[in-house]
Amino acid sequence: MQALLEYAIVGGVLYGIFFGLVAVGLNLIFGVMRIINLAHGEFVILGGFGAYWVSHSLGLNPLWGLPLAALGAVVIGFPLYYAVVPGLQRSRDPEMLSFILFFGLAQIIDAIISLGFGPDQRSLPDEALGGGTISVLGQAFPDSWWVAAGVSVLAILGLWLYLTRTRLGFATRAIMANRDEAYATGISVDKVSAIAFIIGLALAGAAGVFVPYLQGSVGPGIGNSLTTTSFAILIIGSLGNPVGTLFGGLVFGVGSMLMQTFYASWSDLVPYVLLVVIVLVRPQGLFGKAVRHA
Amino acid sequence: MSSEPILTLTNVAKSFGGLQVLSDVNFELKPGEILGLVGPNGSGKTSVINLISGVHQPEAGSIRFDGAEIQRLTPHARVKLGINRSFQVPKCFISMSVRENIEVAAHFSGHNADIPAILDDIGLTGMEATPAASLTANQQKMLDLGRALATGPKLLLVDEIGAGLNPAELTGIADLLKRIAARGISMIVVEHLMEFLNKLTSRVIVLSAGKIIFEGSLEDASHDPEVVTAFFGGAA
Amino acid sequence: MSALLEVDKVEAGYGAVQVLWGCDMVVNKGETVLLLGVNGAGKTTLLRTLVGLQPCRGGTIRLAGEDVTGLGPDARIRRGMAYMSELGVFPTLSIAENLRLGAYGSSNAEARTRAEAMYEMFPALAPKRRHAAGSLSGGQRKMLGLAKALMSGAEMIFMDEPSSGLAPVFVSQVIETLKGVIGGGTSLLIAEQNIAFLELADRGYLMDHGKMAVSGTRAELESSDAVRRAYFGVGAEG
Amino acid sequence: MKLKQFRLAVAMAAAALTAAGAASAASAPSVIKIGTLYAGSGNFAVASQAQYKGLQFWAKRVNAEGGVYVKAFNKKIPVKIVAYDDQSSTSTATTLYNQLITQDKVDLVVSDFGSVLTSVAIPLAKEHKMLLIDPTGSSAGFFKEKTDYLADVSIPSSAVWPMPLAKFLEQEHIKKIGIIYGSNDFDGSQADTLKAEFKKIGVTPVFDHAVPTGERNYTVLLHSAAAAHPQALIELGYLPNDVAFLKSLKSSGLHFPFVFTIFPGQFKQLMEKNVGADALKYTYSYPAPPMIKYEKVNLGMNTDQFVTAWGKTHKGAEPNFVNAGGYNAGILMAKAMGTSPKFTQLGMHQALLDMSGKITTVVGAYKLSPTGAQLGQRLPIAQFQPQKDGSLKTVVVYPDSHKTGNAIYPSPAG
Amino acid sequence: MRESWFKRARAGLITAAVLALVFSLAPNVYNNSSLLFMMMTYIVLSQGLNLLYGFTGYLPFGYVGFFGTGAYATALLVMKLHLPIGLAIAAGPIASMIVALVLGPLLRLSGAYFSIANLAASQILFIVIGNPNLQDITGGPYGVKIDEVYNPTASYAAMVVLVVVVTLIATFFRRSRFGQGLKAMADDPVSAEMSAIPVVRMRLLAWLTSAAVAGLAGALYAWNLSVFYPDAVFTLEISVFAIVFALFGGVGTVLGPIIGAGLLYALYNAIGISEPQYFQLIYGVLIVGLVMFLPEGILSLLTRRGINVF
Repeated sequence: MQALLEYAIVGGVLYGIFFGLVAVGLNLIFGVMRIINLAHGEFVILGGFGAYWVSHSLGLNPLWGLPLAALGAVVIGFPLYYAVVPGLQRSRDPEMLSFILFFGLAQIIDAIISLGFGPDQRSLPDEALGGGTISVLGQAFPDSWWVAAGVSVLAILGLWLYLTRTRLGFATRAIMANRDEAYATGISVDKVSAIAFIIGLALAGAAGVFVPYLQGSVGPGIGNSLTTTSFAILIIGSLGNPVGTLFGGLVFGVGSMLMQTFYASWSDLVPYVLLVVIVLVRPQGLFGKAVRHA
Repeated sequence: MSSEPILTLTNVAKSFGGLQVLSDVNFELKPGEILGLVGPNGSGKTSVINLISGVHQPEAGSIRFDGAEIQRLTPHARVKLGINRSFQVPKCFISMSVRENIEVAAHFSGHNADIPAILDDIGLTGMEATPAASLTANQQKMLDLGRALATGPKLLLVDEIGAGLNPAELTGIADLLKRIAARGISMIVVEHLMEFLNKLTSRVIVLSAGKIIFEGSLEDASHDPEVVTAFFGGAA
Repeated sequence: MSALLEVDKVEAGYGAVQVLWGCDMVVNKGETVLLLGVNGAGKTTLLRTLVGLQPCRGGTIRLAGEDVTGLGPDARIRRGMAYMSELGVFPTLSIAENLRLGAYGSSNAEARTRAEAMYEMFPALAPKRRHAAGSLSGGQRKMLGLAKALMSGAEMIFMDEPSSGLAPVFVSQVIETLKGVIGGGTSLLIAEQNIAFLELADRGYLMDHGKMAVSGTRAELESSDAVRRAYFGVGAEG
Repeated sequence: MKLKQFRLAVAMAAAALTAAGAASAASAPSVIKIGTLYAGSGNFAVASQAQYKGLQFWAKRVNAEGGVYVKAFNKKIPVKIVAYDDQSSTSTATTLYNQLITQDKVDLVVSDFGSVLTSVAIPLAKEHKMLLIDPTGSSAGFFKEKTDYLADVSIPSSAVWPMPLAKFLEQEHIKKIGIIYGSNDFDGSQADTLKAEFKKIGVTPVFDHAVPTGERNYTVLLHSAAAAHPQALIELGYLPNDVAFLKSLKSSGLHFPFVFTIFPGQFKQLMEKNVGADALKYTYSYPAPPMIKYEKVNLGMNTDQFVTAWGKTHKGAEPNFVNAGGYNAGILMAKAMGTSPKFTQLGMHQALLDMSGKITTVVGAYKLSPTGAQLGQRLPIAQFQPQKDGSLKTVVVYPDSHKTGNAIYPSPAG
Repeated sequence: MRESWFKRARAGLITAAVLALVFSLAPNVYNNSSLLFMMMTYIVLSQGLNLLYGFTGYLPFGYVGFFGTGAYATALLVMKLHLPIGLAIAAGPIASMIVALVLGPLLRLSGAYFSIANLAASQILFIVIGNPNLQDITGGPYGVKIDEVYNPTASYAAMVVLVVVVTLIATFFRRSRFGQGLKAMADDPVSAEMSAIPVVRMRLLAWLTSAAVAGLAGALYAWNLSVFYPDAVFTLEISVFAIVFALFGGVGTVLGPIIGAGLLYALYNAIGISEPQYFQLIYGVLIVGLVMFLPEGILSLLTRRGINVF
């Protein structure tokens, strides 16, 4: 029993760190633009298909999917941002309208993936990320899990450094804090938001590279569940705080794995129950510091 | 008119996020009386109004209105008892017309309001169908007051109604408030503009940093050293 | 003296409500101008329109001779405007980060130099540079807001109600601080309802109901009946 | 007046419908319309499109020969497939089935893949007195009472799928069994049947967990299962579950003496591509045609012919089981049209019943119950045994009638 | 002073009568009654959602939770207790109102938080109802089958009645003091309290009404479908469609959701039937285009011109 518990916790930590990466891009976009990217899961899937293409058609290591995700985020994100976001923000209820707009976008991405790749699941070779296992505390997990968790930590750390150490990062947080004041300070709000949007998509795509490893395969149609799980994680963590999202991912990962070990059929409940409980008890998230409004 | 106070605040206190905004507030208001509530920015004037109208609930102390404790009642229940207020920044129902704004308040309070008379009071006669959103800021202020009157208040809390008005308008509104008071409606008037207040009442309470530092006539207040310091600081 | 800011028949409003009605105004280089007016007179809207936060529905705004009416706030601020709003700071960001953003368009090195100057000017901020701005007291926040506006090195600084929300003792502190700023070649336009600020000003305008009611030098305004009337509501009846 | 004319038109249309329903040789249609749905996206897209391709394959061949022979008209009539995309959504499927029946007035309705997308068609078919040709909707719940309007033609009811598996485990004296199954009708009913069969011989699974249908993370579950030391681990899931399960199993470094999953036997190529031959070696599955061969068929092509013909029209691709299922639905419909003296829904249903027990096709023996359940075509058990060249050979290990080799049990580690 | 109730309700009565007539006669012209039934279902759901979102500003992403609850309550009562279908249907809205009461605290949340928490709640309902451990109670993953009461004609007729009822409820919201109070709350809750409007209670009432409408729609849907799995009545798609349709038409009005659902659902099917390969793509492009070019809904084409839409 003890071994099972330990295994579930270590597994949950790795899985949760990875899900921190899955959710962090959504957090950034929601925090900065106050729009709900319902197509988030689809961007994760696009990252997975990118890695598949890199590995399958170019014969490269799937990790080359990471720079591809960044490139793709620029190519897709830049025009997409300017096409839809400023217009949304001028509308009566941007949060709610974005929900529908990005639902439509999710449909388009799903359809394009289906038309381009067909409906099949795609997997990536284990050997590309090592193929063996690494043990910690006597608990062996596949190399790919460690690589995914490692890249996730680095990506989230990178985002944190961006937000807390660079001028653009300050500006990004300033927009999250108060958009109007950001304008008044002379920040090019649209440019900074567009960069945040692109970073958000790139992080989603980067997470997608590892989906075939942690989920067995990637295929169109898993976007919805990735999006809703990401929402749960970002709310369990805190809005606008990448470290909080990592923490939210850990809570989700460990919670799910413990549930899976002992009451497997209920494990799906974990993110949603956590979400509902947290928004009711502590709406600012587990990691949010209450800011005093004088 | 009985001499029993219509409103009594006893040891009322309130804080937000660790910041004490009001402490130990005690005062009474007689039926038909107008009380001025003055104090520098941030001294807690609006908080007093919020506590009496039920927008916030006090942490300590009691608020009695018309002989009953009301500090745990919801705002709408207090409205039905006869407490209403205007807002410093008018909060009209912007998706509705002028008339609807007043009607809705009259309906829900169950008060059989004389809507034409109210429209006349607030100077919006002939604008019944105008959408509240297209009123000027001052007209919105008047509409906010009209909404309060439509519920048939016995106690009216008026929050900085004079701000942004020119002298002629100030005179007009002072006359209106006096007319309202003459109908037996008690009033607490929060105001910056002393001259304006002077037209309405002689009895004022001065708040500073959440405490009552003076209670008496406006004339005396202007000579009270503590009040002068609180108000004019070193700047004047 | 040459005109730095020229405001010509500016109109603005929100939705169906027009707030500004043909406002004219000039601020010269190095001059401190006070924009007086009671709550709701339209001061904030005018400032927001000048800096580009509020669309200008009519008239022109020129900065150093250049028409900036159609530019966004970031472009105007790059051209040498700065705006200190009533809120003034980003509460979730640290003091150092707030200052860095104040000098948004400048290099890191330049921003560092200026920040050090600010910590000298506002010594109370220096030990708290890593603290969140939200943890500051109201007066300190105003200091930070001012420092943030000064960080830009702008020639033309707009200040919206530097005294709002402050206890009187802090108001005088703000005035003292501003005295230190004036004379450095920076033009200031201070929107205030507190007449105490008149002591800082070279000239002033009085706004009433979205219009420029009176303008003149400090002395003219101090003795103006119109100011007394409109502002204090006294003298209207004689 | 207009309303009157309208009523008249409706009445005439109704009369025409009735007449068509009771059609005699009077008027032969110019085409036979076969209506079906497929999922262009969503959970069922992979399998659904495979089934649709199989049906299209059949139609193409039949039309190449001048159409399907319809006995009632005593001539060959070309077939036309009318197909819509239900996007794996049951509510969209409902309206589209109804569209096929009421607007396109198709002659036969073939349901989309699987029980979920078939379920909504069942009451509609009954209501409109249309025979529902159901290739793969195998939920036991569908076949509880007698009906003239449902025929499961290609795969056995999911409740009977695991019978051979249970028997095989019994035969091999494997008593410590672990089961992981998805929370859905297809997997749940198989798990229930397995457990009921085990109970008969006094076996209780040592590990028994339902997981959410969307479960894609089996690493921790596998570890928990290993802690129970089962001699056999059976994972019952949908295709993505099996992929995730087998991949997790391989990368976890865990080893079980016997591992069973459902889909490698039906989508061997796809599974090999996804999880690699290495992850499949020594595992067991239900081998479906073309993996097991039915040489002696008396309707349509036998397995080898089917594989060859499919390859010719699909650039050398190898068909999978669901392709075969789609094709099989086609040839059975053709046979029904070719034998029923009347071209009516009831007539064709009767023809399908009459064929029961007498026919073997590419997917095996065909046996239809009066409730519409498919009782033939039991799926054997096979093991994927690695060959010297690294490829996997599908060795049927049970039942004896199909046996092509012996099971290697326990499977060698590493 | 105030118009008589009849005058105020007139537009609603006319709308309801037109809808009743159209959907009663439509099967004679176009006899894909499933499509017509689904269209009515979406009209009801969009309108039910409008009662909440259009009048209080709360957008329930998890609206399908009430729909599924109603469907399951009805189906299970028929299956397990063999209740007559009429009674079982009445239990649908009751069950969804009970769920709404339990979820009442969510109304304390604002904006996206409310919506996402509501979405999570609907997922919880789905996972619980579809769980194999509750198979004996809910049927679990095997779903439900009540084809013994299957009656497409009667369920169709019942849905026509529900369309009428919902139109009248929406008319009440649009034209009554109650609805005016809701609007006032949405404009400014503090000022609404100061107009003696019991904000919390009225918001809960709108929430319960909206839930009951979805529950009843679910109950009738269950009756009409008679064989279904948990995901058929808990799929997010239902929430999303209801939201998209309501917003497309224009919320806060009576006609908006009716027009939105009617038009867009018809268009959805037209694409699905004429261009099956590009179904999803075209539909996605259509939705994106609508939000970008008609963010206030199709009725804004009229309101922008100053025409007051009922």
